[in-house]
Amino acid sequence: MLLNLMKNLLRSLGVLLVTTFAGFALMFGNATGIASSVLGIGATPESVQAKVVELGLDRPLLVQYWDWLTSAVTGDLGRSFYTGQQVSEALSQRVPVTLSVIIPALALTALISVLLGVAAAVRGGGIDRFVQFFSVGGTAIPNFIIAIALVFAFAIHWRIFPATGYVAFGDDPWQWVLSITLPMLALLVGAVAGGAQQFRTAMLDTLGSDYVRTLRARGMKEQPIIFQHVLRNAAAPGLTVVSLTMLSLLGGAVFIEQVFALPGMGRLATDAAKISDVPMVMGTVMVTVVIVLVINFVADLLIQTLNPKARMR
Amino acid sequence: MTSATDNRTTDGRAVRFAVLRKLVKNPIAAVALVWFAGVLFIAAFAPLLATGGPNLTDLGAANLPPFSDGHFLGGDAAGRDILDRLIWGSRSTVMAILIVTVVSVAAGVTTGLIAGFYRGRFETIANFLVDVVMSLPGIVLLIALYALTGPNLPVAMAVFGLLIAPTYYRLVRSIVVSVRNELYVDAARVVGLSDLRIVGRHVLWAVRAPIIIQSSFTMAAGIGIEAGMSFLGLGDPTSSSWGIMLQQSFTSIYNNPVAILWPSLVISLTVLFLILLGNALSDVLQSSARSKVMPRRKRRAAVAEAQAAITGSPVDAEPAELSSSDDVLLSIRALRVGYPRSDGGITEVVHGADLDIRRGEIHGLVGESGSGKSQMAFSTLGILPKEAIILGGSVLLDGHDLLTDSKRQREARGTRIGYVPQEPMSNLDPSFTIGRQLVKGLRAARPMSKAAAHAKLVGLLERVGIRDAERVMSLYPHEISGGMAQRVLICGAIASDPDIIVADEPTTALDVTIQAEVLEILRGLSEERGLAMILVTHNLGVVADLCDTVSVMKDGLIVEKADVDALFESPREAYTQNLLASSRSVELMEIEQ
Amino acid sequence: MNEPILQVRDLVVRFPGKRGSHTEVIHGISFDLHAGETLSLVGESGSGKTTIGRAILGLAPVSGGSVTFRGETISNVSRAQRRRIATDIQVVFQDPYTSLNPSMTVESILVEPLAATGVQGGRERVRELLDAVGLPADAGTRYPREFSGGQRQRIAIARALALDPAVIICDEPTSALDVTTQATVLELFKELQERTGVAYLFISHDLGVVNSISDRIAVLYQGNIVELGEAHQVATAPRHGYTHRLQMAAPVADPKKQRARRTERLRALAEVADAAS
Amino acid sequence: MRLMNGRRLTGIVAASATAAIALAACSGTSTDGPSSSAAGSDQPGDVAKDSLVLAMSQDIEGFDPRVQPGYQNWPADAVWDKLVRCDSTANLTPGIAESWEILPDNMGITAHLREGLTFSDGSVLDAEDIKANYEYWGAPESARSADYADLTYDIPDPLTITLTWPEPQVLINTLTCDIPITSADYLASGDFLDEPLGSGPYVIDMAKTTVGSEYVFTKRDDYYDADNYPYANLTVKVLDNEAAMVSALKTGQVAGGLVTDQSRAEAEASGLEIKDFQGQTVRILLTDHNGDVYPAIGDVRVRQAMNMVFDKQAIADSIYLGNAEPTAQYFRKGTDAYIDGLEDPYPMDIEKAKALMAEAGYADGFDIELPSLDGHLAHIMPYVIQQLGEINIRATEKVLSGANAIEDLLSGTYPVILFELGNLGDSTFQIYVEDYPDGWWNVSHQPDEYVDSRYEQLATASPEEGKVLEQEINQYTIDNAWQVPLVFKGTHFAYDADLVSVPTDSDIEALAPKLRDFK
Repeated sequence: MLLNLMKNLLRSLGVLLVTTFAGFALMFGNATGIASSVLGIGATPESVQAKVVELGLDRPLLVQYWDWLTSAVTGDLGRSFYTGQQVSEALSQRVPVTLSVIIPALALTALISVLLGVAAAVRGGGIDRFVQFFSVGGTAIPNFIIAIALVFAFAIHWRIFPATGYVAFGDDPWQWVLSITLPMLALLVGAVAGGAQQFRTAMLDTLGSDYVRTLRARGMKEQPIIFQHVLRNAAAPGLTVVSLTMLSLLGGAVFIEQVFALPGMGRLATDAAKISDVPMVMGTVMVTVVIVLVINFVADLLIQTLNPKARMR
Repeated sequence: MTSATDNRTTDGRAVRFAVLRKLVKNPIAAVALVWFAGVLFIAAFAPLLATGGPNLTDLGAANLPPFSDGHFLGGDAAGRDILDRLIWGSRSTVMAILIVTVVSVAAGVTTGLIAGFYRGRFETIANFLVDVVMSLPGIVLLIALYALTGPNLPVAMAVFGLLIAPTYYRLVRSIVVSVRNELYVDAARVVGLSDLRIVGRHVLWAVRAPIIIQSSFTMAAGIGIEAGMSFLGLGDPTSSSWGIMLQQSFTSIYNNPVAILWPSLVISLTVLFLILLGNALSDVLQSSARSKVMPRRKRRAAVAEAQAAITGSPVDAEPAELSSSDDVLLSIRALRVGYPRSDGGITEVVHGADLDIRRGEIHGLVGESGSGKSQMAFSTLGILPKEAIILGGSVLLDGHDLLTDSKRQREARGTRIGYVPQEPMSNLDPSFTIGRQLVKGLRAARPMSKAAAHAKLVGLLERVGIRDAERVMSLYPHEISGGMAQRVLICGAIASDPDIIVADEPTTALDVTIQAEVLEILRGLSEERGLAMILVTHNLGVVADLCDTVSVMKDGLIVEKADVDALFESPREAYTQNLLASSRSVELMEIEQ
Repeated sequence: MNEPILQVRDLVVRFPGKRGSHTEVIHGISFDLHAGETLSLVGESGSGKTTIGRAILGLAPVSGGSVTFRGETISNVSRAQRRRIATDIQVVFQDPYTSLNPSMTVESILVEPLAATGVQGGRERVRELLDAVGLPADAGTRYPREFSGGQRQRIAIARALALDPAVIICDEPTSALDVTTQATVLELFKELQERTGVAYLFISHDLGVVNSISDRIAVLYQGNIVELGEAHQVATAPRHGYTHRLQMAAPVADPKKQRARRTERLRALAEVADAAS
Repeated sequence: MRLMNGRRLTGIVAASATAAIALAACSGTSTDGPSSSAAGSDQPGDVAKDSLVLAMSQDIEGFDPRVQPGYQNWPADAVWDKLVRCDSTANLTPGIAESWEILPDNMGITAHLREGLTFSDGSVLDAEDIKANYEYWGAPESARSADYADLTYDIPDPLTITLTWPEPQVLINTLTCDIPITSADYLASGDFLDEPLGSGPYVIDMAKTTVGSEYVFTKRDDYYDADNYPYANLTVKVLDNEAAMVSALKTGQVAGGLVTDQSRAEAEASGLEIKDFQGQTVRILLTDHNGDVYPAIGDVRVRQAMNMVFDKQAIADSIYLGNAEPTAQYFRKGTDAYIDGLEDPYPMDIEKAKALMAEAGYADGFDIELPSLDGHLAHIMPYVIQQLGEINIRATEKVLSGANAIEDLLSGTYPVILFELGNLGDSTFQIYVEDYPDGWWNVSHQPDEYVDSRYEQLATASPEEGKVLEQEINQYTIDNAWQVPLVFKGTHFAYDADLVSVPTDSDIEALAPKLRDFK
């Protein structure tokens, strides 16, 4: 199992290297464009050239990537081309915002998906049809449309939640809760829709398995069968769903942060990518990939503890 | 494995029309199909359908409300007709989803095919790359691409296609991996087909249906991402795609709020219908193998109808009295079981069978596949599949009908009636140790302390021939052999001291030497404990070895009942005779010492 | 007897395991198959009987030893050479449900081997084949799922016969069938052999089935042949202890005889146990 | 000493490539001009107030003093003081310097600094700090190095500094004003990118600030002009999404912020006060007077014909929702160049336009590309393209995006540019930017003897002479149809009157209030 973990870690490291290099290569090659855009209107070709050198954009791709990588290892992600802000500083402000929307959303998605999935699979009938209906509808409507509708209803019409902005937990916990509620809801609808459906399938598969029949035949009551045996065996596919949900939440955050003007990672990435702010984009790419890898790793670990067969391998 | 079942139900030229017919029968799918076809039609004939070009402006029409004269859905902030723009926009949208679909299918399916078919190094590398792509923040990449290429919808959609290609890769690879081990692929190899022809003839066919289903979801995602990119201001503002319309109307949301409704609606509806279409397709193409559970109301109606139909039927008319009722432990009377068909009707698989088991009697229930013998066994325990419908009859334990009294039936399970299943491995929960699941099962039936349960089970495991019982208790199911697993299951069935055991082909999955041992154990237990047993089997040798009495089933009916010696010596029914003859023709009747 | 048609010499099969290790499942076995005879390989699960068949067909790796057909080595040869042998060695698999591609009509299933080797005039041949295995002539236009298990196995046999092979490897061809069907399919095998002179390498776990069809029987135990001999002798008067155990364990559909056999089996086991202690 | 009124080249600092609006305003300045420095302490809004929350519709670009947009940049106003400032009509007003003299022949400036000024870190501000900052602007990597690299400095005492250029500077005021001053030591330390340091009215609270989203400041009570900044705390939020801006305003999350034409009515209807600015002229620039890129554009008749195909009143009413005003001139009303009472010489007349095209030999028209940035002209572009089509000019929109967008836009590749471009409080500067060959909006950079000679004369002309020269230039460019002016359009600052009032406006760009305007 330890060997397995090490292999997983190595693999993740490889993924991280390839993804960051891919990101780097994608943005590489527009040195004067970047420099003149940094300088703005009225810059002379001489000052543009000086800026190119100052930003280090005149060096070969591999050298630039190597420099970025070696500094990144020491925690120095460089400074934004445009604002001169430390990338690590920007990330330390932005990542918590995104996470404080995504993590509760993920937790609630998991919880609600399991509840709905179990109810739909076990009870069937009306609740099952509701889950089916909800999952189709929830995945069909783009999350930013849901977000806009939420703003109209809960922020402008009823004024229950703030329409925009983010309050740090440390500043005012209650305001924090209020500020993340609508963004989280907007993300939740789509995620739960997908999650509940998948969990329902996993539950149905497990419910139909031979050993469940045997457990029933042995006189076990339905409840312990479902909550101890079926849930546990449906958990492995469920966890895979959760880690995929995390990915889609991270993607969805880009739109949601736009609507709610949240100072999160998604907006940082969007803004930086639009103007080829290479260090900033690289920072956000790296953090996103790390988050995804960590989630996958944890999900893997959980699957391995839950599933004795996987533990053996 | 799933692909095998899928395969069986999917294709064929004849089926192709059937698919369409089934789709159209499903009202939701029909609407979805019509909508999607409509979008394609509108995209194709946009120049004929629109009253003007996509950018024809009439400043007088700026922000006109819907249903105005000449502007059915009103005008946008630039004075363009919204309906016309929606019509023209369908072209960009259709192009976008086509590109996404074509690119992702081309990339994902080819790599998936190669990786799945040849495995090896290519698969390792492809898997790694798929991991990379799947952990990439796709939207950020698309934005970075925008910085590089500007608003270039085809390129952005092609890249998005590459980003979601892993979905196809994984789907195709897993199917191909299972298909390449299918016997028909082996057969094609032996016959001398080249790899290319094998892939083209056998493998591609197997992945076709899943690809079609997945593609409807891909198209839905394509529309979503086009709208999303446009919403972020990364679309091509010169186009009239629905996403651009949404974004442009969003900027004047306060001035002309209703204008945002139309693109939102067409986007959401198109996505919705594509998803519904995908679901319907997967229902039609993949899940016809699993039958649907009938709604409760329909079930009741079916049962009532079935009961009305049988009044006076000869099978039911005079219940055969086989024995005096006082020593009968369990009796099945006029049992009828059915399954719903896809056309809404019911197929009856057990047509009113009777059976009596006395204390200590081992009763063989013999028949060929599809004779309904397992359905009988499951009925006694109330563990028929969810979709099965009991159309009539009763299962009497000590004179009480278990079918009408579900509480009593639950109580009887485990405590009065034990169950030994056919497939030993799949009947143990893979997540729990042998010990834990045995203890749990025992304590569920008979309340006792964990330690007492443990001690009792260890004793029983030793009784069924497991030497290292304490150690086996701590193992997981995948760590023991099939023979051992079957002993564990027998142990689980008898631990709570039931009066009767229902054994469903308990030795079929075992090797013949193990079978002999298991039969020995069953006989021993029956003798020691006075256990009655219903032994469901197709093997007459097993019956001859173990049973006291036999019932022969054919097509859901019991055709002959007798003591074992009588039956084997002088079978009455032609069917029984045939069965016996066939069986004996391949047995080692004589053994020289 | 004249020269054997198929010779297996010191066959070793290893499957690659994790991290370069190998699991050896066949430990060097040898046997001959003569033209027109039926040689059976009998053994329990894990004995390697199926693997031997697959190794001969080129579906499992031959890690040691050789397989020769009419004196020509056919183990570890190229796909092209393999294709040539396809006309000579064919197979019938255990599971008639998964060995036929459900998407193809019976006719196209039967034409496939002909097309692969470039034989013309498929239609006529298909009718002949269907007739030979006792299926109606109109079966060609239908799909496998429209047939019962026994009929499907007939289709699989027809496919094996399509190229007029000299050897058919029958890998548990009846174990998935009901007992009545099994008997008729076995009859078909015998009848075809009489008519065409094809040799069978018949693989089964059931000593009884094997006894009813074989000329000779080889008993496999954990990757080794423990006994090889004339069928009647191996089945009824085995020399090896394992064959005897196998024989004793098979129940017989006659309560009286079965009671006697059981007693004999328990006695033999007790003897072994005594000897061990 | 007041020399060369309104002659300046102001600090045009980097415009954000992300925000098209910034570009729209980028013929403006980063001027921070208190129009009423005399505004007394007896003003009613003067009572110390607790806090003010404003919303910027676009972010600033970090804390590099060299890269500060002029447009609604309240954070810069809050943190930094300037040596001298330009007011809304481009006169110099006191800042760090209490008084100053312009050197003869506009060669430079001698400034006398206030005594006892400190930066927010407590260090004393002296002439060396001024020098360090101007040098920083002249560094090679600076967008403005051409303007400041050749400066020489003379510091006779710590409170006096003379800046001297090697040649006379026509636009001396704008060159000297509005450079944010940070401490020389801090500039040398390199930390200035992480946290701004200045001698301005507020100090930033980095702990509460989230760069890119929310900037928080607290007032420095020892600031010499503290009375003009009544709020003890200042928060500036970034709301770069229109819907977010409006909902934040409506729900009282912010006291004020800019809204677009599209949302103005909604903001007003929900009880907010609106202060309208009219700092932009929507026009088509036709800089290729010689026809280098498009030969047809080189023909004055074609340019005139292009002027005759637009219904300006309909544009103002329908596209700008009545928040715009048709115009025949691109200069702001009331500026020196603006000709009062000028009738539109090119009223809409498509037949006449067609005749002109035919006369020029372009009856069948020609093809042009109209560049746009990230599609922010989506509302008007379709109409413009359609109307040009009336005289067979086949225009296609070319969307520019990414890092190269601005470079491409100003490269001269696209000499016909439709833009909502700023009109300046100082028309001289606008002449420089749009009509003089060096001006960056004169993207074809083609010399014109008539305009160039008059522009150069402006350097030595009296204010009255200057006005005549500028109006001559205006008339000349109208006659030659160098542009197609469409409408004056505005920005709208919406605010909650209970929380803040905006009695003055001192923005030379006339786009948004300056920090000093909030009372």
